[in-house]
Amino acid sequence: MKKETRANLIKQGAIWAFIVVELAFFSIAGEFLSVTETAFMDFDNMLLLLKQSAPIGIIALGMTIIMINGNIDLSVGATFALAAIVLLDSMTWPFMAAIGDWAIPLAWGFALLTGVVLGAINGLIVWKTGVDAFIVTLGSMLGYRGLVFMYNGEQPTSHLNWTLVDFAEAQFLGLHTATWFLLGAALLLWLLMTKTVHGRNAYAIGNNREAAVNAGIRVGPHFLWNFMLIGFLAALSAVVFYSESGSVNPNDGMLYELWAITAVVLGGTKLSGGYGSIISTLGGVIAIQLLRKGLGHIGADTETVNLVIGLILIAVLFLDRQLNRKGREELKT
Amino acid sequence: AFGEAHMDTYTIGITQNNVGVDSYQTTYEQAFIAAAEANDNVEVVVLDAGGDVARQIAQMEDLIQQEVDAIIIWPTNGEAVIPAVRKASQADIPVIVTNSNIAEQGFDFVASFSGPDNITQGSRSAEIMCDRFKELGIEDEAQIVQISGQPGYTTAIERAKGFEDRLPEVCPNVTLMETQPGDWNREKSQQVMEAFLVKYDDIDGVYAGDDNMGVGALNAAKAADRAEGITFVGATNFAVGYEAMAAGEYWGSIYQSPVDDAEAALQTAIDILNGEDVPFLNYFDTPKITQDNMDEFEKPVF
Amino acid sequence: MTDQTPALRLEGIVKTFPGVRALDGVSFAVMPGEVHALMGENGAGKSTLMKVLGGIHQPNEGQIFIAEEPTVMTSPIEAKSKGVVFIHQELSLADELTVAENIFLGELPRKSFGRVDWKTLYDQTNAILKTLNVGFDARTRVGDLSIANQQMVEIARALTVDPRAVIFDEPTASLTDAEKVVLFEVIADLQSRGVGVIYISHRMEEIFKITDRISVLRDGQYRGTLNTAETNEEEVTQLMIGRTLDLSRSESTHQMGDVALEVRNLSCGDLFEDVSFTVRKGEVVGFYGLVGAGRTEIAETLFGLRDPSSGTIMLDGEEVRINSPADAIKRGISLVPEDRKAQGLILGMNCRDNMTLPQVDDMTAGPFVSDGAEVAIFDQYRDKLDIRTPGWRQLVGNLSGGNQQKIVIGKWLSMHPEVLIVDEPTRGIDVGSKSEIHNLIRELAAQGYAVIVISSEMPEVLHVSDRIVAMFNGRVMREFTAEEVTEDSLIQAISGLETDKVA
Amino acid sequence: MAELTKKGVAGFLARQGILVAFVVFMIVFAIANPRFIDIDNIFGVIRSSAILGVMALGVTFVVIGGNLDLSVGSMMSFSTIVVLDLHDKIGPTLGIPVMFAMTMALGAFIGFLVGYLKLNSLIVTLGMLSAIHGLTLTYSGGKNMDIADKEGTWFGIFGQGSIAGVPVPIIMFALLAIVLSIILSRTPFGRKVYAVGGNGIAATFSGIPRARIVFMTYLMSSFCVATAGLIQASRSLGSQNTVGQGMELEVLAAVILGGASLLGGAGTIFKTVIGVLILGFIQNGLLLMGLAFYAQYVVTWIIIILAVWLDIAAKRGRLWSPIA
Ligand SMILES: Nc1ncnc2c1ncn2[C@@H]1O[C@H](COP(=O)(O)OP(=O)(O)OP(=O)(O)O)[C@@H](O)[C@H]1O
Ligand SMILES: Nc1ncnc2c1ncn2[C@@H]1O[C@H](COP(=O)(O)OP(=O)(O)OP(=O)(O)O)[C@@H](O)[C@H]1O
Ligand SMILES: [Mg+2]
Ligand SMILES: [Mg+2]
Repeated sequence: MKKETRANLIKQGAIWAFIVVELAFFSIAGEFLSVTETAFMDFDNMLLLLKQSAPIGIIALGMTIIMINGNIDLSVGATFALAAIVLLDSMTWPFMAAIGDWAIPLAWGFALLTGVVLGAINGLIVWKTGVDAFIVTLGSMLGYRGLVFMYNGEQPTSHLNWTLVDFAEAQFLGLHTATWFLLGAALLLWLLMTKTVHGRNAYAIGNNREAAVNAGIRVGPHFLWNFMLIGFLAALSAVVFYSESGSVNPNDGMLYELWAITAVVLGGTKLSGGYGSIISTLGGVIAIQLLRKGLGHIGADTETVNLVIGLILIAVLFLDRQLNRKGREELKT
Repeated sequence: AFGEAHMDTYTIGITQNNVGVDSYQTTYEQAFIAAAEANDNVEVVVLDAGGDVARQIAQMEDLIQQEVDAIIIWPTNGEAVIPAVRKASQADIPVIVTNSNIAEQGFDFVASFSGPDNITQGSRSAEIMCDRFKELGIEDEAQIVQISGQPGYTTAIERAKGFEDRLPEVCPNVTLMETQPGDWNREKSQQVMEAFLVKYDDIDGVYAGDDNMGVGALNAAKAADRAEGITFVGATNFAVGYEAMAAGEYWGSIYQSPVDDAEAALQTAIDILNGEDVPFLNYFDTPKITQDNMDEFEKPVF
Repeated sequence: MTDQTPALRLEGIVKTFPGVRALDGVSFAVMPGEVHALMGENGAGKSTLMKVLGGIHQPNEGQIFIAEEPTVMTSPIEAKSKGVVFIHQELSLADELTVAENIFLGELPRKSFGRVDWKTLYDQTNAILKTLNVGFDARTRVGDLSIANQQMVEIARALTVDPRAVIFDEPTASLTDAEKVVLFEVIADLQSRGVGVIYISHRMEEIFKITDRISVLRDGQYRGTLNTAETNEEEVTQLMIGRTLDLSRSESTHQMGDVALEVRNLSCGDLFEDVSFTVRKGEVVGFYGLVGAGRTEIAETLFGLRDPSSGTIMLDGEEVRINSPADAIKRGISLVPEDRKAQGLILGMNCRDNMTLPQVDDMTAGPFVSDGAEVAIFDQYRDKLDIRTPGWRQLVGNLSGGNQQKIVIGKWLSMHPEVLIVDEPTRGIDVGSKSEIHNLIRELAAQGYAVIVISSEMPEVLHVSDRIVAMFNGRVMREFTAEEVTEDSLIQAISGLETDKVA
Repeated sequence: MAELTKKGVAGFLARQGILVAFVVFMIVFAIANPRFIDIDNIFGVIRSSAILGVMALGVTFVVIGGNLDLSVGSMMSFSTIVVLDLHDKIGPTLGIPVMFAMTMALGAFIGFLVGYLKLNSLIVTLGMLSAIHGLTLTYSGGKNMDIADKEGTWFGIFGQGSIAGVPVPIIMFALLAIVLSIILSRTPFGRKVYAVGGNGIAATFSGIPRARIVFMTYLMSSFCVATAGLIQASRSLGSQNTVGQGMELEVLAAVILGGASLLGGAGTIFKTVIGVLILGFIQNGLLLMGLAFYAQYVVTWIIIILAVWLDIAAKRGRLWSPIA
């Protein structure tokens, strides 16, 4: 038992160790390479880091659950954009404009509902047709993006509401609004995955779907709930982010799915399902954001950023594998 | 010596839209860095948002946090960055918008805009097209198609708008049959044009949102042996466009230099930091270029 | 017993798969408190019948009655809710979850807000595990258990509810004797509570030990039911395969040749230590031991799948290093692995391709794979091993468990190895085929092959081996010749009681 | 499985659901706009699909081997830029093989990581997507790459030439498809790819060098990418750095539309070709109908789901999924 716990710690600790390495590297390199005076490890900068991790982070949390299920969702970027459009556009509807600031929570509600509905569509298709989630969501990645464009042509959808912006920019106990949402969502989902029947079933299904079916778990509805959840979270991410920025381009959120998946895998969740953790995903998200921020801090140019981010991803994967090796006598398959 | 030198050195941060996406932006970046290096009094932090508005806002926050002296922003979305720009202005950091402007609501927080006028560019392209049709005597029957830039981008939208608004004013009888996006991509544009050629037997003109796409369309037409009868007009004269013009295959474009663009932005920032008076809308000129007057222009370097 | 209402009854069940009529009008009833054996050759349709009963397959025709109520089982959930518990032939567990979560899979105890009631869960599980007398606890990760222990987890599932009927589909295939005893206690307990038990197994001695009646299937058809007390092995075998078997061992008449394989002081981490033995050409060496004794690991090391930490391996008197299975194959070693599903077969590939996989490089005409050569091999071993399949195009995943095992054996026999290692070769194989495989192993030895048989079945080891290596905890405890071995001394050796280790 | 044993029309439909779907789309589009089946248009579509198609052929190997390749898009940009650059520097005769070598070196690197080091292919190729893009930008300095003397080079034949009226890209696509199809279905190597993708552990236990096979699939994929880059470069004799960007998902969509299983072990070259053609003709057909591009997105979505759904429904013999 002791040995296993330690092994587990190492398994899940890789990403945190990597974060520490990143912090150390950028702090030191920053001293020499950065043209600005402020230190990288500045407290405010770390707070910003959390805040900036929120948009992809909230989505990645949902992606963790989907991937623990053994599915994947490639449509979250488009869901994010569509929810944002609903959020911003709904505030301009006449009846909404009439109710003043009450429009804000209502608009949030509409946006979140949009996310849930889009997620439900994916979930229903996966459930009822039995088509693999990868294909279903690859399709809806296109389809939802099409809806985004249909909504407002090629124009951005904008509604700048300063009350909303002030709320989104506010800091409570030092943490930004977005950070609160990120951490809150992480906490709730962590509870969901570790403490509830639904969460445990999610692991069981991803681990051995046939066993779960044989044991009488209703896999179809379970998938549906989780797709609705990730739809909700993609919309929540949009709500948090666009409350602050007030305008959405129809291209927004493109590639978010890939970044979210990357964060989840960096956090150690198995792509094949059945294994993973919400907290480690949070680590994955922070590690990526830290990398971006740090590279900017030391003045790396675009091509270097691309090159380095790509190679680092691979390096982390490699490290993680080395840490998890069982030793020389391991079966060589 | 370090400390002293620092006293008169400005640190200027820039966050660009999407550097990897085309050579205009890359050249802009290089020109910007070169201009900064030539000037002993500035240090620059160059960031690229990769087309992602969230990343750009994060970069704005980072620059504010790093306490740079001025921020230049090439907005990924002219409205979404307004709150971030406000934050900068609240932190007393002057913000200069470059290349494409932010929305009016944000003007209060911006020191100056420096860049081309995309709407005017669109109108000018319409004029080039119309003038050519008049020369050819087909201004009353000409049919054209449009290949626009990446959907959703301000530059794409503004150019299309400028073109579509101006064309009926100068050539009311020319019909714009269809518009499809070419995503600033030569290959995509070539595919779109191939489909247009199958679909329409008679195409007299093609307006492309930039020369990359224009040349893509030209390639498609050449492959179908129909390039002869078509007037190609683009924008942002790239080297490929210039060459095609020299070869007599491509009619006209808008001359816009990323080097001018970058240098103007940096200069505007420096002027503002030096407390000089700068106009709020600091457009640099982007003239028409056609086969007729191309000798007056140097071949673009990008 | 006959005047009671049956716990459940099946009538005229027909189930067809494309190209296969797996069940052809099977009728059959189980009384409350009865242990009812279901027997038949590999592919006879036993598992399919149970899957119909368990709601996994829908029958094409026929009717299920529960307590004489006509019932439609549309899903496993429904079967469970009607009191039918199904312990599957193939393990059906989630590796990453704990023992407790697996046992209560699909019905975790709940608290408010859908939370898992961990305390109840672990308490109940530990109570169940106690009755099973196993050496792991409720919080152990299932993936960390041996296959035998995983099987015990499956069995524990039968004890979570108050079932009307429990189906055991070959539960003992990977259990040791000690665990079997526990299982039989569990079954006796169920029986005394009036539960109807359906018990599928190919092991006659078990059948005669614990069951009340025996129903036999053959080629998807019902062949009749016998009272266990009134019948004998011959009669059952006759019903199953249409002939009787000669189970006596053909005495080795052949001469043993030189030493083919010699292992000296081989160790691999803490998996096994200081293992030495030899195998001669024409000799069958049996490896017997408790699960976890490290026999499989030795086989894997010989097959190039593990790097030994020290010691030497010699083939034909020459020291060799075996780095990979490809290496091993080149040197004439074959391994029939322990876990056919994970290690032996590519379930989505057809029968022929699976069988010829290790030698596909040699099955060529020019640069291309030659269909003819492959089919010839497949046909040869299909006949030799009596593999039941509609044709070589059938996907291996659709074969019955026993026939899958035969494909694996055929795959390695067709390689004509010099050293053949078989790890649990007859797991899940019917009596007829089992004796065929035993004969085959003897026959191969007679032809001069050196054979290592790893088995957890004492009768099997005793039956086929010329020499037996007894292992305990990663060490060789003792070697026996066929003449000197007795059951008692073997049991002593493998439980670590005997200390006079052979040098 | 059902499709293996069923005979006659029903069996054929079950086996070739994708092909049937393809024919149906073609008929619908042809009715909507007769120009759709104009021979020039058909050639045009196949020619522009050829680039996507050639890449999809390689990725089919990777996917059947149980892995993913998301790096093909940015790798294609790399090959295109490199061959254009080398064309002017060392001439096409030398430049083409050098470009192939460079691209395949990248493929070998990925193959090494995924095959020998057993790193997760999704993340490795996602990382390489970004890294190769950086490499391309560094190589080109971010500039467009154009051949200086477009009139005086023979380099255009790969993309623009035609033999006996058939465009060269189509010929290259077809040839490659035939050769790769034979390799996959008829050679021991092909068999091993299926085995490794179907069950890697069992393949190892059968003496198949799993790492080497995976490595080879990536090498083949990069060979196909280099070929696609060659066609691309030759087609326009100049290119942007972003030329292949985003194609990885389209390629994957084509491969999957063709019925290759993401879990590995299943799929054929023929079906991938159908998948490629379906995507190409959908795009073209909708364009000819004059639908806005975003309507095309939505229609493509529906068609992808329908096609895959009907395909698997035919295989399992029932429309709705049996999962509870
Ligand atoms: N899903 C399936 N598709 C096609 N054929 C199948 C399927 N499942 C079972 N079969 C076939 O049905 C027949 C009966 O198989 P079943 O698994 O019931 O045999 P069994 O009696 O349990 O054998 P064993 O003792 O080997 O476990 C076999 O011929 C098998 O190939
Ligand atoms: N109770 C247990 N808890 C945890 N791991 C176990 C336990 N029993 C066995 N194992 C390990 O599980 C793995 C597979 O077990 P398996 O039953 O195949 O044993 P084995 O070593 O192959 O023994 P043999 O082949 O001699 O029966 C082995 O590595 C073994 O050490
Ligand atoms: Mg069975
Ligand atoms: Mg074993």
